Amino acid sequence: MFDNVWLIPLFPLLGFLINGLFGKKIKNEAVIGGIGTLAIFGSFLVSCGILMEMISRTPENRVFEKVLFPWIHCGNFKADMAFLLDPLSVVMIMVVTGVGSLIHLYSIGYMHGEEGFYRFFSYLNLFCMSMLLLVLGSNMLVMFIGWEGVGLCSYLLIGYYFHKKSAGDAAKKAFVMNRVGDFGFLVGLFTLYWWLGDNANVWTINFMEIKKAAHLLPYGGVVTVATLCFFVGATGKSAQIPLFTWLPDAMEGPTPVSALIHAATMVTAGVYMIGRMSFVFIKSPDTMMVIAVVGAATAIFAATIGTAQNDIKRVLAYSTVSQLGFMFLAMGTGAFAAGIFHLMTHAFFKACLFLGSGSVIHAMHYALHHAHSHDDAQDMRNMGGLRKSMPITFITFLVSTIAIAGIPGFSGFFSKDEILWQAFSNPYHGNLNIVLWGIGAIAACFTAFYMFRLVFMTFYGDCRINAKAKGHLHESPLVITIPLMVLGFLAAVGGYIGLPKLIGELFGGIPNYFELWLEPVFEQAQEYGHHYAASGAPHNAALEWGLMGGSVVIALVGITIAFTMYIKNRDLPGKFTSTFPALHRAVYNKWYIDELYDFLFVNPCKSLGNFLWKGFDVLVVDGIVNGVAAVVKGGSGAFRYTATGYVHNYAFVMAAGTVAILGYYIFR
Amino acid sequence: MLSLHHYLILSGILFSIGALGVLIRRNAIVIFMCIELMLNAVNLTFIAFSRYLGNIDGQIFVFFVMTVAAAEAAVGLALMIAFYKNRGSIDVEDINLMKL
Amino acid sequence: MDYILSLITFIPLAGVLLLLVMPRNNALLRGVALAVSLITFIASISLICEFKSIADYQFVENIPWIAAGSFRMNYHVGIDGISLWLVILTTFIMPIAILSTWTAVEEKVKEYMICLLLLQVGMLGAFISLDLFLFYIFWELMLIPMYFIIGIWGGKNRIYAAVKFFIYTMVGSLLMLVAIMYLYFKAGAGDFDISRFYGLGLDPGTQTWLFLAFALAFAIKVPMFPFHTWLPDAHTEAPTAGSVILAAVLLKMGTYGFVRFAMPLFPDATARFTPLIATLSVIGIVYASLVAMMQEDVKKLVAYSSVAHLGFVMIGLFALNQQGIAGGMLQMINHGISTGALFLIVGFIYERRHTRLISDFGGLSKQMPIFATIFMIVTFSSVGLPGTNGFVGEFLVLLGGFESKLRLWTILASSGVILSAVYMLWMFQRVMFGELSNPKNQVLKDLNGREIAIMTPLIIMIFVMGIYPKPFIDKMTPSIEKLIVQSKQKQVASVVLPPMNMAIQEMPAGHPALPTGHPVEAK
Amino acid sequence: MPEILFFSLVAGVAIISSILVVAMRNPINCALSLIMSFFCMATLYVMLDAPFMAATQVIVYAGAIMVLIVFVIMLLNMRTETSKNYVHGVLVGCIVAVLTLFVISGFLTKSPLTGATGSMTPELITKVGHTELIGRAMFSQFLLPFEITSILLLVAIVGSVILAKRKL
Amino acid sequence: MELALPQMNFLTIMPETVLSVVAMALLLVNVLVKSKEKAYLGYLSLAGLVGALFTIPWGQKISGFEEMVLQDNFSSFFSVIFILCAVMTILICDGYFKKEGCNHGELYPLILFATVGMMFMAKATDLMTVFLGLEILSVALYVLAGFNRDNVKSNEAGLKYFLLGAFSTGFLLYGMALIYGATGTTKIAKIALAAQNGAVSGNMMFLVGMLLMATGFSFKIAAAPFHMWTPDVYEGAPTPITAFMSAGPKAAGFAAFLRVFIIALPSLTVQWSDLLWILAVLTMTTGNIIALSQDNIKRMLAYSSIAHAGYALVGFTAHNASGVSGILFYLLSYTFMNIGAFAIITIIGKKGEANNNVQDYAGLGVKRPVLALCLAIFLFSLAGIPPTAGFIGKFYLFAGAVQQGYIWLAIIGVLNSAASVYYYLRVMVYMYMKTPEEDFNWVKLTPAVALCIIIAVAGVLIPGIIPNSVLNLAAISLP
Repeated sequence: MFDNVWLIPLFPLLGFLINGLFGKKIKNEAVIGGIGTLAIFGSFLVSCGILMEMISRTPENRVFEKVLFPWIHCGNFKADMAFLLDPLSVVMIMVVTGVGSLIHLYSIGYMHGEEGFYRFFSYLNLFCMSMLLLVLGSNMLVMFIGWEGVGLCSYLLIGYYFHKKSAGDAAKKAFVMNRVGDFGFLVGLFTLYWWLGDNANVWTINFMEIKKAAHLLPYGGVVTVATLCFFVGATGKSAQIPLFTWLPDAMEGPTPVSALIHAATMVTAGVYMIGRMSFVFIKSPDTMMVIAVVGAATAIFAATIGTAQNDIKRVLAYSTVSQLGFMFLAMGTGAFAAGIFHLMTHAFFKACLFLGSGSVIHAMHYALHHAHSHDDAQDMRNMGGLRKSMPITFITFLVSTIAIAGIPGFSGFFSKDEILWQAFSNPYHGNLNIVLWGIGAIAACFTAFYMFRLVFMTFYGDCRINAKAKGHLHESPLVITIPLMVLGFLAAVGGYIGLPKLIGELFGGIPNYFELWLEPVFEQAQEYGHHYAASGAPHNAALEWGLMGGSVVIALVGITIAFTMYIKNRDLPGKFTSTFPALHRAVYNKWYIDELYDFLFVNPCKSLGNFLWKGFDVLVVDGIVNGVAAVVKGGSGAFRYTATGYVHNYAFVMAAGTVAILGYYIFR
Repeated sequence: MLSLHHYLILSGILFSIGALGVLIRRNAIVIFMCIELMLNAVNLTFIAFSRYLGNIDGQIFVFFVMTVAAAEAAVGLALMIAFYKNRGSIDVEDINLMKL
Repeated sequence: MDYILSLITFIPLAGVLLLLVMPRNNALLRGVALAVSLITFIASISLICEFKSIADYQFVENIPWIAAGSFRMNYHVGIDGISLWLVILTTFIMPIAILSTWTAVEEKVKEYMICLLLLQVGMLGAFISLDLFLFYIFWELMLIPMYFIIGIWGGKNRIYAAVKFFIYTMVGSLLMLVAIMYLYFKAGAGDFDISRFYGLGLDPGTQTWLFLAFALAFAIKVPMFPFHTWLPDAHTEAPTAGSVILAAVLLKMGTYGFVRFAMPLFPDATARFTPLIATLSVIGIVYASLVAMMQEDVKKLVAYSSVAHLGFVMIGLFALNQQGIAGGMLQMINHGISTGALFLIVGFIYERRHTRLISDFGGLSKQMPIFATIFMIVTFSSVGLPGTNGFVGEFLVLLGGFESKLRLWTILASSGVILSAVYMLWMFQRVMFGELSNPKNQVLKDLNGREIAIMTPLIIMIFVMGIYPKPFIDKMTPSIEKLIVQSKQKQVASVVLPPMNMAIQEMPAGHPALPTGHPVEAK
Repeated sequence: MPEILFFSLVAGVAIISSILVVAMRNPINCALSLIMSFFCMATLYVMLDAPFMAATQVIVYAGAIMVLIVFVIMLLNMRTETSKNYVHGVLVGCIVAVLTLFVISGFLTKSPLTGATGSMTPELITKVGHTELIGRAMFSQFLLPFEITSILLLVAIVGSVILAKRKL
Repeated sequence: MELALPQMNFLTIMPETVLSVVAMALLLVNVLVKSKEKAYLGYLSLAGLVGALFTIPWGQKISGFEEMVLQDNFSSFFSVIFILCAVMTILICDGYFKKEGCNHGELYPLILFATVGMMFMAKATDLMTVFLGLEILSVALYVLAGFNRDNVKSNEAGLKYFLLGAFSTGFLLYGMALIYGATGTTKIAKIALAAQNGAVSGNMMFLVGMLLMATGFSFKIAAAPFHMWTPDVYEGAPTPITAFMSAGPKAAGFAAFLRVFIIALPSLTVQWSDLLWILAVLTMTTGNIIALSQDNIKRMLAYSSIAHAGYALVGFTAHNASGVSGILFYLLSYTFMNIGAFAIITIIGKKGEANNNVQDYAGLGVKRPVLALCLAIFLFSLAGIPPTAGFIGKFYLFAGAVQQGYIWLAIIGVLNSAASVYYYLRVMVYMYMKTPEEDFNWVKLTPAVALCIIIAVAGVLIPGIIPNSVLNLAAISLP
């Protein structure tokens, strides 16, 4: 089965080609959607096969590399088109193909009747292919193809409604910010490649070979430089501070896109990349700290913004940013498995949330459309009380919300709790750990708050929708709800494969299967980590229980606040905003980060460009060129007046010339 | 004793006067006369050299210079006449249809 | 097939003669020109087939040409891995160029086609010349047809652009001519065969001056900052075919000149000027990108992007290692393909709307989906998206640069990766996205068969080179190795090698700083 | 001494008449001054033991050429030159002339006669006669130039005819 | 005392003799045959020229008439240039002079005499012969320049040329006198011999003589600052005569200049190469710079011819084999390209020298593509762009300079070349890139003119592509 790994990206590629080239002619949405969905579903099946085979192998034999064809061979540089199968990539392909299949299915319903239906599916397939390349790549360059490829697809899909200017802007912003990250990725790659080659004569970018040579790398130093660069790449892709602003804007794309790309898969690429190169990252304590801090900061920062948004998808977007922050916090504290675990559970519940919101929007849109109302179908202020008309959506949404809020028993609880616990207890950052944990906990509280705020505003209370549209509200079709249900189910139970040890022991020593599964991948990293590990907090069961309980309490607090503000006492939010108008405005406007970036980078670049063009290029450079020409021509114009036409003047010049020559020779 | 230099200086002076005339006179014929003066100065040089070198070549040269001067005079004056016919003047300030 | 190179080079000339005697039937003239260029292309395919991946010059012809006075000039041609692909690029682009202005040029078709074919002779000749004098002849020969192409069939400001192009290029190349003469006399009696000048062991002072003279000529052609201002003008005014050829091939003359002549001939000077050239290249990249960002005219934008792209090429070449040069060479070809394609695209919309101002467009995607797709692919190729050709070249360039002494420059240059995305996508967005508000744009027709036929080979090449660049790299590798040896021979000899492979110890725990004093040039 | 005195006299007259050529307003006066100057030249030629050249000078220059010039002056009915706006021209001319003078006299006085001296001593001239010497040289050594001169004259004749003849 | 006649080696002056005889015969024929049509005189003179071409001996070095002339390859090469120049001029004369209404038969003999004068200049080995040859040429040119005697511009050209020419003759002669005084001889070989004596070569008189002679020759080749006459005279003279003047006499001037300076004054090489360096720079720069702003195409070509003299002076400054053979090659090519260009100007120009502005060429490329192409070829050759003879010539000239170590001179030269491109391109801009304002229906391409243009194109392109034979010829024709 392993040998057939190339089929995984191939199916979506075929889907992309078929739909892209012939989709316009096919016209039949069922066929197009079918092709798209089957393509990724095929990959899913292959992935399942691979998973099975891998489970059946011993942990030592779970690494497999498949070279498809040589790609760039140049001097000592070698990059093959090759795929790497190991427990980590298998987790990823399962998530990508699994969630991807569901979202494809969902899209058939959601995108029904859209212009360019075929385009959507071909892009979606292309995305899946890129994402699969990213996770399967056996060297950094193949990963980079996927890395940029998902950026491209994200660009294409965000800009799907290209006739909307905001969509185009958002798409461009996403791509450019991703590019900034890619720049970091590339520099990191170069640094690593050059240093290893130059100093250790290991010229490689292959993950496994680097892994083998990782012992040659120093702690800190050049590794810090390289990993920080990689991390810049990760921040771009995974929307971390400072490159996060594109993700909320990316909600301009169709909702399935948000679900697939901007929640479940692409944005987690940064996390995956750090996991993939954990053995390098961990060699730089500084980088690890930076990652942890940035992750925690992003988690809390995005969470605060999320509390004030009214657009249903934007809330989810900030929630995504925030959750990604959690993942980075995990990576930064050395809890690689936990990070990946959260990645997976997050994929389930966030996809479900997005799809649910999509379902809501779809219904709203339909209703508003039929009522000829121009209200915003995504504004939660126009919703409310939807639980009655859309029960399935509501239930799945609620389950996922509970999951993300971290209520015990649901997947999010396990993963988030694991992260918080490890942030607290992992022995890398000394006292900073407690701060990190604190931030994480507060962010979790915020998460619970804004997520329930979302649920309450959307599904509870009075129906605030345009009265005329009310009658048109109804549940989405099956093709939409089936994925919701599956994802909702996964969001609920997905966490049980990674039960915390503590709880596992409670149930008769069920191990943390997930951690066990990934153990061979991160083993080496942990080993390196011990080199500089200080003694963290004591690994104390009571403490862990305490913290676990704490986080549950925190989540409940958040929910309670949301309940108070949006169900019980509806004028509280208004009071709150009028009490702290500045704060609210700042939060509502995302802390003015976009404006700050405009001020710091975009506008200076534009004015610099303008200056360089009109001021420097035209005036100075071309001015010099034209100036020389003008001087010569001017000289010409002036010197031509020496030709006065008078013989005596000519004779004078001759005589003067003669005299000058004579004078020069006689008196020199 | 008269030396070569007497003659050379004299011819130099004459040559300069001729050249000066060319530069400052406006009448083409006068200019031509000044040129003749220059040629004569040269002739004087030639003959002086010829005498002091004891070499006849210089004198022969002068002979040819004279011939040339005559030929030039003929052609030059013909040109002036032609020009005068068309323009009614042989003032060099009027010989400036073509300039710049 | 000993004379295959001459055959390829002079088939277009035969075409010129044929065209000269043909009646003024536009369709026929176009057809013949296209046929000639296609025949040339097909003939050139045989080069790839028979080319052996060795460092030597192949298909060499060496015929005495001028032998008078103290000079010996030979008709000495041949190609190696470096010139092979440029020759192919030239023959490949030519039919496309001819097709591109199939309908746009209605006047003086005969002269137009003659100019195009003559241009091809010049370009091919310059790429295959192994005799400096012959090279110079072809180098200059290219100017004339290009001058006419811009000047006769160009836009409003064409005369200014044409004259600027001509004189600008001329100044540089004439100084190079003086340098060629000097070099010749330095080498002593003999011919102008370049291999005779390699390894001449000139003293560094002489090398400096000669290098400067050569470099000026090539830098103008490349064009490197600050000698670039002729390019936007020339590109903007030239007809589509002119722009395509200019971008695809003529600019490569400059970079090719560096690789073939300036660097191996003057190794010391190359070492000395590497920082300068790298600095200028980096400035060029950033500067041109920023300027491109603000352009209002699509063609000008693409022209400035050329400056940036060629900055990458220069960085790669002066990295002087396998990756850098291979990347530079690939990037030359890539740039030829993708920027050529961009100019074609601009040509398509210009033919339809007779404007190139970005603000006149918007929302074209809706009206012209095929065009949008192609445009998008080309844009991303130009941006250097992995999977397209642009990436491979750019990546290798940066990798090579990073490995060499030019690390800092390379990092700065990498920012061009971001900037290129900014300006290209912004342009793309403004042209293709948004509301289709302009009524004139609402009636635009999508690409027709001919236009699709033009773009198809380019699109194919974009992907082929992006996904499977190995054959391209493999063919040029031995030549590049030889080039590196030639360009470094003096440096290696004069610089005491730092100890190789400093013992790599396991660094102790803690945060050791970056180990100082790496052997930077330990290759 | 008397030689020098005589030379000075003749030279003075020559210079003065030359200056007059330049200075006189009326072309006829200029022409007459020039003839005067030519006569002085002829005198000097005699002093330089070149009587034949002196004769030729008088015949060709003072005779033929000057007659031609005067004839043309009369033909063109030339008026006196008006002296307008010529100050700068005079100035410029003077500067040049002074410089020339300075330069020429400067180097001439400093330069010795370095060429190989020939056999044509005054004694020989007196013995053989200047005319014969010239004649012999002209028809032997300088035969070709002499013949060339004929072409020159032919050209001049044809040229002046073509230019000046009223109707061809 | 016997009259010892000199060795009269007529072989040395064969072509001159033939031409003189033909010219004189033509004068007679012209008088005897009463016909308005004068073209036959042209054909006769062509026959004479071609005949003379065949009497030019090659590969021999014969001194004749008491070392007055020397028949060697150098003179033969130049004779070929002169004859070609005369042939091409005569080919374009008939149409032009008919158009201008001054179709006098004396034209052809005068051209032939001028050619004879030039040939004497090229083979002269005595200052006297140099001077006389130069005077025959000059006198004939004075007349030719003013040949269109009813046209005041032509008169003016003749008169200006005459006055300034005579003025410069004064300097030249003074120089010769001083050289004579310093060395005691006028024979070039003997001057060189005498100059081996340190006293002579250190003599100020000798140096000043050299300088004055240089100014005299500079006038003839139109080197700055002795170039002032050139534009006015070229503009005013009848166009075919301008063509003739721009090529032949310049070559003749160079011939004499080269012979005298290289053979007679090697002891002053340092001094005169310095001088020529300056002259070359001045000449190139002045010519090119001022040409940039000229509208009248004849005037523009006049300035360009000044610049070209500058390029040739670069080779002269180098005075090595490549430089001098470069001069020879260049002058030959220049003859072709310049007369070719003038041939086209001749037929484009309307009566009374109207229509000679660059602007009047607008649209020529459309209306008369072949003519325009030919003109373009000539102009590209003048600009020194391969594959034309102009390029090869320039290459040899500048290479000579480089070889001799005059790098800066070569650099200034090429920069000048680059500047010159502008005004040549300007013509091309009008021809090809501007819309025509009028038809060129008055343009009549007679067979003679066509032949001239064909010769010129061949003379520009063939040596441009396969220059070997001409270069080799030039290489064995050094003085």
